[in-house]
Amino acid sequence: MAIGCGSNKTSEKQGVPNNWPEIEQKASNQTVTMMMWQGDPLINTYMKNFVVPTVKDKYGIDLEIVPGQGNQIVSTLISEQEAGAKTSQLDMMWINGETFYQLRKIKALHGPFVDRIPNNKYINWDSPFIRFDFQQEVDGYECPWGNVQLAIIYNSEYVENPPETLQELENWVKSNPGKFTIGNDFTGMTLLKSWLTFFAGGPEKIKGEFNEEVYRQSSEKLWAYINRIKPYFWNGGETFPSSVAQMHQLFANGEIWFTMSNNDSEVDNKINQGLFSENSRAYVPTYGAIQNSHYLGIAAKSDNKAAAMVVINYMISPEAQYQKMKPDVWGDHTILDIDRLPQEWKVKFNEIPGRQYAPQRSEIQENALMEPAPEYMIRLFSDFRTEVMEK
Amino acid sequence: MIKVSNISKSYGKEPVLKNIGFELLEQHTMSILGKSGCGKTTLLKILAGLENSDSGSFTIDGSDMLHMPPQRREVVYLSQEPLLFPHMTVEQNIGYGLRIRKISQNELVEKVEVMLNELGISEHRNKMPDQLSGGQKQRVAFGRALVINPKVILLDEPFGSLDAHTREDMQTLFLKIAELHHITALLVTHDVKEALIMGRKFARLDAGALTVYPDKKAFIAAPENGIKKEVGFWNELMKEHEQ
Amino acid sequence: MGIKGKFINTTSIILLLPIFGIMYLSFVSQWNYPRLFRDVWTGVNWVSTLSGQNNIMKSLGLSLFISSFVALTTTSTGFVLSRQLSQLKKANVWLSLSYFPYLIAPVVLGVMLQFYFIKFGLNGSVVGVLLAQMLFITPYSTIFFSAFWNKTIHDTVFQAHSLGASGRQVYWQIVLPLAKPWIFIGMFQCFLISWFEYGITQLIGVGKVATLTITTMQWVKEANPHLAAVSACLMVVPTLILLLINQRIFLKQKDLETA
Amino acid sequence: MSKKITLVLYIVITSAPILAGLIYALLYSFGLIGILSKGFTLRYWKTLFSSDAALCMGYTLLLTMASIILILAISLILSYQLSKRPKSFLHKVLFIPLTMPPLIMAFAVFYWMSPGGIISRFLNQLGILEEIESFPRLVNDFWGVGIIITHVLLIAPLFTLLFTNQVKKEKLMDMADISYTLGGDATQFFRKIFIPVVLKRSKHLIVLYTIFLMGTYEAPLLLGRSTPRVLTIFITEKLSRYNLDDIPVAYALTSFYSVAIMITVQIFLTRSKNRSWA
Repeated sequence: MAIGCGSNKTSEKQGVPNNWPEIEQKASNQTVTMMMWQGDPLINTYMKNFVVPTVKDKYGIDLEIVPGQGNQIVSTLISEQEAGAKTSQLDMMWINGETFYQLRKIKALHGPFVDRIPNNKYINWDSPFIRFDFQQEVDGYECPWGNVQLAIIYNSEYVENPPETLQELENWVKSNPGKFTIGNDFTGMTLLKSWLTFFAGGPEKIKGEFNEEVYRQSSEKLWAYINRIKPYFWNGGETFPSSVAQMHQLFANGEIWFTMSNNDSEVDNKINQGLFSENSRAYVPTYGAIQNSHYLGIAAKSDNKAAAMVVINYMISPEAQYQKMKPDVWGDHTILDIDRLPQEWKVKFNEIPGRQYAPQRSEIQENALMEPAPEYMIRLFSDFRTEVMEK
Repeated sequence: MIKVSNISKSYGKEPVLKNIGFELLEQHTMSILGKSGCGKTTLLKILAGLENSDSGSFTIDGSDMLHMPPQRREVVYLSQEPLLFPHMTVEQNIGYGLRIRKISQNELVEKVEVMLNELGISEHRNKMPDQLSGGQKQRVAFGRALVINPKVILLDEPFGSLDAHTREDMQTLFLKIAELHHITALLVTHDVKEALIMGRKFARLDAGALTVYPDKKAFIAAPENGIKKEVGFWNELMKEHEQ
Repeated sequence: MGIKGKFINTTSIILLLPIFGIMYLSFVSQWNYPRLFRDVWTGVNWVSTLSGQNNIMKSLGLSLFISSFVALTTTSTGFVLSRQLSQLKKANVWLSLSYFPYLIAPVVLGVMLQFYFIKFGLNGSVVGVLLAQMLFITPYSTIFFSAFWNKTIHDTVFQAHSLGASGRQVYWQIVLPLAKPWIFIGMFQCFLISWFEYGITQLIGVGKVATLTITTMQWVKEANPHLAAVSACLMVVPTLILLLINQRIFLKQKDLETA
Repeated sequence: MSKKITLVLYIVITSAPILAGLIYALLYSFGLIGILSKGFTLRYWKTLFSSDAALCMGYTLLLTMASIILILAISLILSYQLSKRPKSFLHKVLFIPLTMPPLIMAFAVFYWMSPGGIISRFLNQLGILEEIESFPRLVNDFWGVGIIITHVLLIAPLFTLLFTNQVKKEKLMDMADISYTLGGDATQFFRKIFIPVVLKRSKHLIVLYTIFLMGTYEAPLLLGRSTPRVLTIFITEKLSRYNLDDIPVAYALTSFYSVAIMITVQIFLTRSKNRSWA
C-alpha cells in the first residue's frame, strides 16, 4: 500500500485516475494496441478468440494486436523516444526479461502499476520465478502473465533414451548427424543459458548481477562445446533455424528429431493439432532447464494507460488464466497462487486435465533453473552469431 | 497587313535571330529560303506563339500579336510532320478548329464537306490518321488549318517528308487552295524551286539575318541563292549535249 | 526443333509452378511429410478465410484501399509533374532526382525516414503508410510519364493551340485522350507496386497497418503455409485476372517501356 | 510562376525526404544523435569495413551479380527462341510471374524447394528419395540458390518480354538472313549480333534492375541464411537488436548504400541518354 500511495501522484500526472472504478470508467470505449510475438497459432487464437472479444464485451475496449518480438518492441520504443514522440503507438506489450531490462534502461515502461490492479492480490509473488525476471526485481513495472519452463521435445520413435547430460548429448549428436539443432532465437538462447549455467559450474555461480569474468570463462567452454558438435548438427551446422515455428516445422517433417519449446506443455497441443507425430514427447534433462515467467508491460508514453491496466487486470483474472492454462488452448502455466483463489476457481484449476505427453509440472520443477541476468542473454545472442554461426 | 519588325532572339549568348523585319500583304505568300539551322523554325515559332522573342514586334492589321496567347492569334503553324490528332478521324481532325469555335453543327458539317472535296480526300473521311499515306495526312493537316480561315498560315518545310511526286502534287494543290481561300502564308523551305513555285514575295534567312528581296527578279539574281549557278550548270550540260 | 520446343515448353511449365504451388498449398492441411495430401483436398482454409474467421479478408479490403488510393494520387501527380518537367530546359537532370527515391530499397528508405514519420506522428497509421508508399511511387510515376511527353506530343499540343484551342480544351480533348493508355497502364503499375509492397509498410506501419503482404508474412512466420497461401492467392489472382483481360494493353505497355 | 511552384513541389517530393533521411542516418552513424550518443566517433564506420558488414556487402554484390547474369542468360536464350516462334504458349505464360510480389514468389519457391517441400514429397512418393536428408539444400543455403531462383523467376520473364519486343522492333531476325548470306550460322548470329544488339539496347534497363536486386529484401528474408546476410536484412536486423551499439552501424551502412546508389544513378542513368527525352 505504501508504494501505491507514493505513486498516486505520479500516476495522476500520467493520466491514470486514482481508484479502480474511475480507471475502468476511463478505459471504456478505448482502443488498446498490444504488441506481441505472434509466432504461435494457439496463442494467437487464444488472444483473438478469447481475450479480445471478452474485453470488448466486458469493458468496451478494442484490443488491437500487432505482431512484434521483444527486439521490435525495443526498437519501436527507442525510435519513438529519439523522435521525441509525445504518445506511443504501443500501449502494452508482451515482454520477457531481456526486453524488460532494455525498456527499464531507456525508461520506456510505465510503472509501478501492478499493485494498483485488483487481481494483483492473487499473483503468486512468493515464487522467485515470478518475482524476479532475469534476476531483476519486477518492481511493479511489469505484470506476470504466465510461467513456463523450457522443455526439449523429441520423437520417441527414433530416440528411445533422450540425452540427460551434455556429454550424452554430444555422443548422441555425433552418432546421429543432422538430427539436432538449436534455434537462433529466444528459445534457442534459453537452452544455451542452461548450458552456460552448467559450464559456469551450477546455478549458484551465475546468480546475481552480470559478471564479465564468469561469462567469459563459461562462454568459452560453451562455444568450444557447440563448435565441437556443430558439424553434426542439422544441415551440417551451416545454418540455424531462425524461429521456433521453423524448428517445429523441421521436426514435423522428420528432418530433425529434437525441437524445443519455452512452453513445457506445448507438445500436447501440437500433437492435438495434428502437427506433431503422436510419438513426440517432452522432457527436461537432468542438467536442468530455465523456468521463467513472461510479463505484460505498459508503455510509458501510452495515452491509454488506464485501458491497458484494465486489459492486463483481465488477462490475469482467474477466468482468463484458467482458459489459458488448458492444454488444448495454450497450456501456459498460471502465475496466480491457486490456494488464494476463491473456492470455485480452485476447483476448476485443479480439474484442468493433466498433460499426456509432456512431463507434469511437479516433476520438472526440481530441475528448474533461474534466469541469469539479462546481459547474459544479450551477450549470448550476439556471440552466438560471431562465435558459432559465422565460424 | 502583316508587319514584323526588329525581332531578335538568342539562346544564351548564341544569337539565333537578328533584327528580323518584313511586311506582307494580305493574300500573298512569302517564301523564305534558308538552310537548316538558319533560325527559320524559331522565327515561325515566335510568330505562332510557341516561343517568345527577346525583342521586336509583330502586328496583323495593326493589332499586336506577340502578347497574345497562341490560341487567339489565328496564326496557324504547319510543320513537316502533319501532327494529326491520332484519336480522331479525318473528318474530326478537319472539323476540330471549328468545333472549338462552337460553330453550329450544320455549318461545321458543310465547311468540312467542302474542304474534304477540295482536298480530294472525301472517301477517307472516316479513316483514322494511321490508315493514311504521307500525302493524305498532309492534306488533312492543310484542311484542318485552312477550314478555320486563319489570318496567316506558317508553313515550315510542309512537304519535306514527302516523296518528289507527291510533293509536286501538294504544291499545286496548295496554290490552288490558297487562291480559293485568299490565304496569307509564310513558307520556309530549303528548296529553291519550291520557294519559286509557291512564293509571291521572297526572302532569305541566313545565320539569323533576313534579306527581303524587292521582287522575284532580284531573288533569282542574288548569287547567294545559287539560281544562276544552277541554271548555268544546266545550260552547260545542254550545250555539251547538243554539240 | 524438337529439343528447342521442349525447352520452351519446360520453361512455360516452370513459370506456372509458383502459382500452382500456392493454390495447392491453400487447399491442403495437416501437411505432414511426406504426405502430399491428407485424404482429400480441403476447403477449410478458404472457408475460414471467406467467412472472416481470420484477418485475411480485412487485409484484402485495406490493401485494396491503400493501393487504389496510392495509384490514383501517384498517377495524377506523376502525370502533372512530368509534364511540367518536360517543358524545362534541363528536363533530364531534373528527372534524375526521381531515380533516387525510386531505386533505393523501400525498406532502407523506411529506415532513413522512420524518425521523421514518428516525429510527425505518422507511424503506425494508414496515412503514414500511404505517404511512405507515395514517396517512392510518385517518382516512379513521374519517370514513367516523362516518356509520354515526347516531342510529338508537345508539337501536337501546340498544333491544337495554334488552331485556336484553349489550355483546358487541349488538355481534355487532345492530351488526355492521347494519354489514356498511358494513364491506364501507369495506374496499374503504381497499383501493383503498392500492392506488392512489404518492407516500408511493415516498418512505417509498425505492423498495425496489416495489408495483405503483412498478413501473408505473418502466417508464414507462424509456419502456417496454408493460410499464407490463401492470402497469397488473394494477392495474385485478382491481378492475374485483370492481366488476362487486358493482356493486349499490357503488351502495349511493353512497347511503351522500351520506347 | 506556376512552373516554379511545381518545380519546388517536385524537389520537395523527390529530394527532400532522401536528403533528410540521409542526414539523419549520417548523424546517427557518427554517434552525434541517438539514444546512446556520446559525441562524434568514427568507430561505427570502422566496423563497417572490417566486420560482418563487409562480408554482407560482398555477399550482396555477389548475389546480385549471379542473379543478373543468370537472368540475362536465360532471357536472351528465351527471347531468341521466342522470336523464332512468335505464337508459342510461353508468350502467354510469361505474364504470370509479373503478377507475383517478391514475397509470394519467395514463399512459393520455399515450399517447392525446401527439403520438406513439394518436390521432395513427390520424389519421396515416387520412391526416388528415401530420406528427407538426401534432398539437396536449395533454400536457406550458403550459395543463395533459393534467392537467385526467386530473382530469376521474378525478372527473367519480364526481360524476355522486353527483349522479344526489342527484337521485333529492330527487325533483328531479318538480320539473321543477312548474316546467313554472309556465311554465318545460327550460333554466330546469336553470339555476334543478337546478344550484343539486345544488350546494348537494354543497358538502361539492366542497370536499373541490378540496382533493384542490390536492395532485395523479401526473398532473402524468407530464403536467406542467418549468415551471410544481404544488405537490407543486415540493416533491419542491426536496427532491432538488443545490443543498442548496433544501431549506429546499421545507419552507417544505410548511408553508405544510399550514397552508392546515388553515384551509380549519376554514372549510369543520367549520363546515358534517356532516349525518350531526346
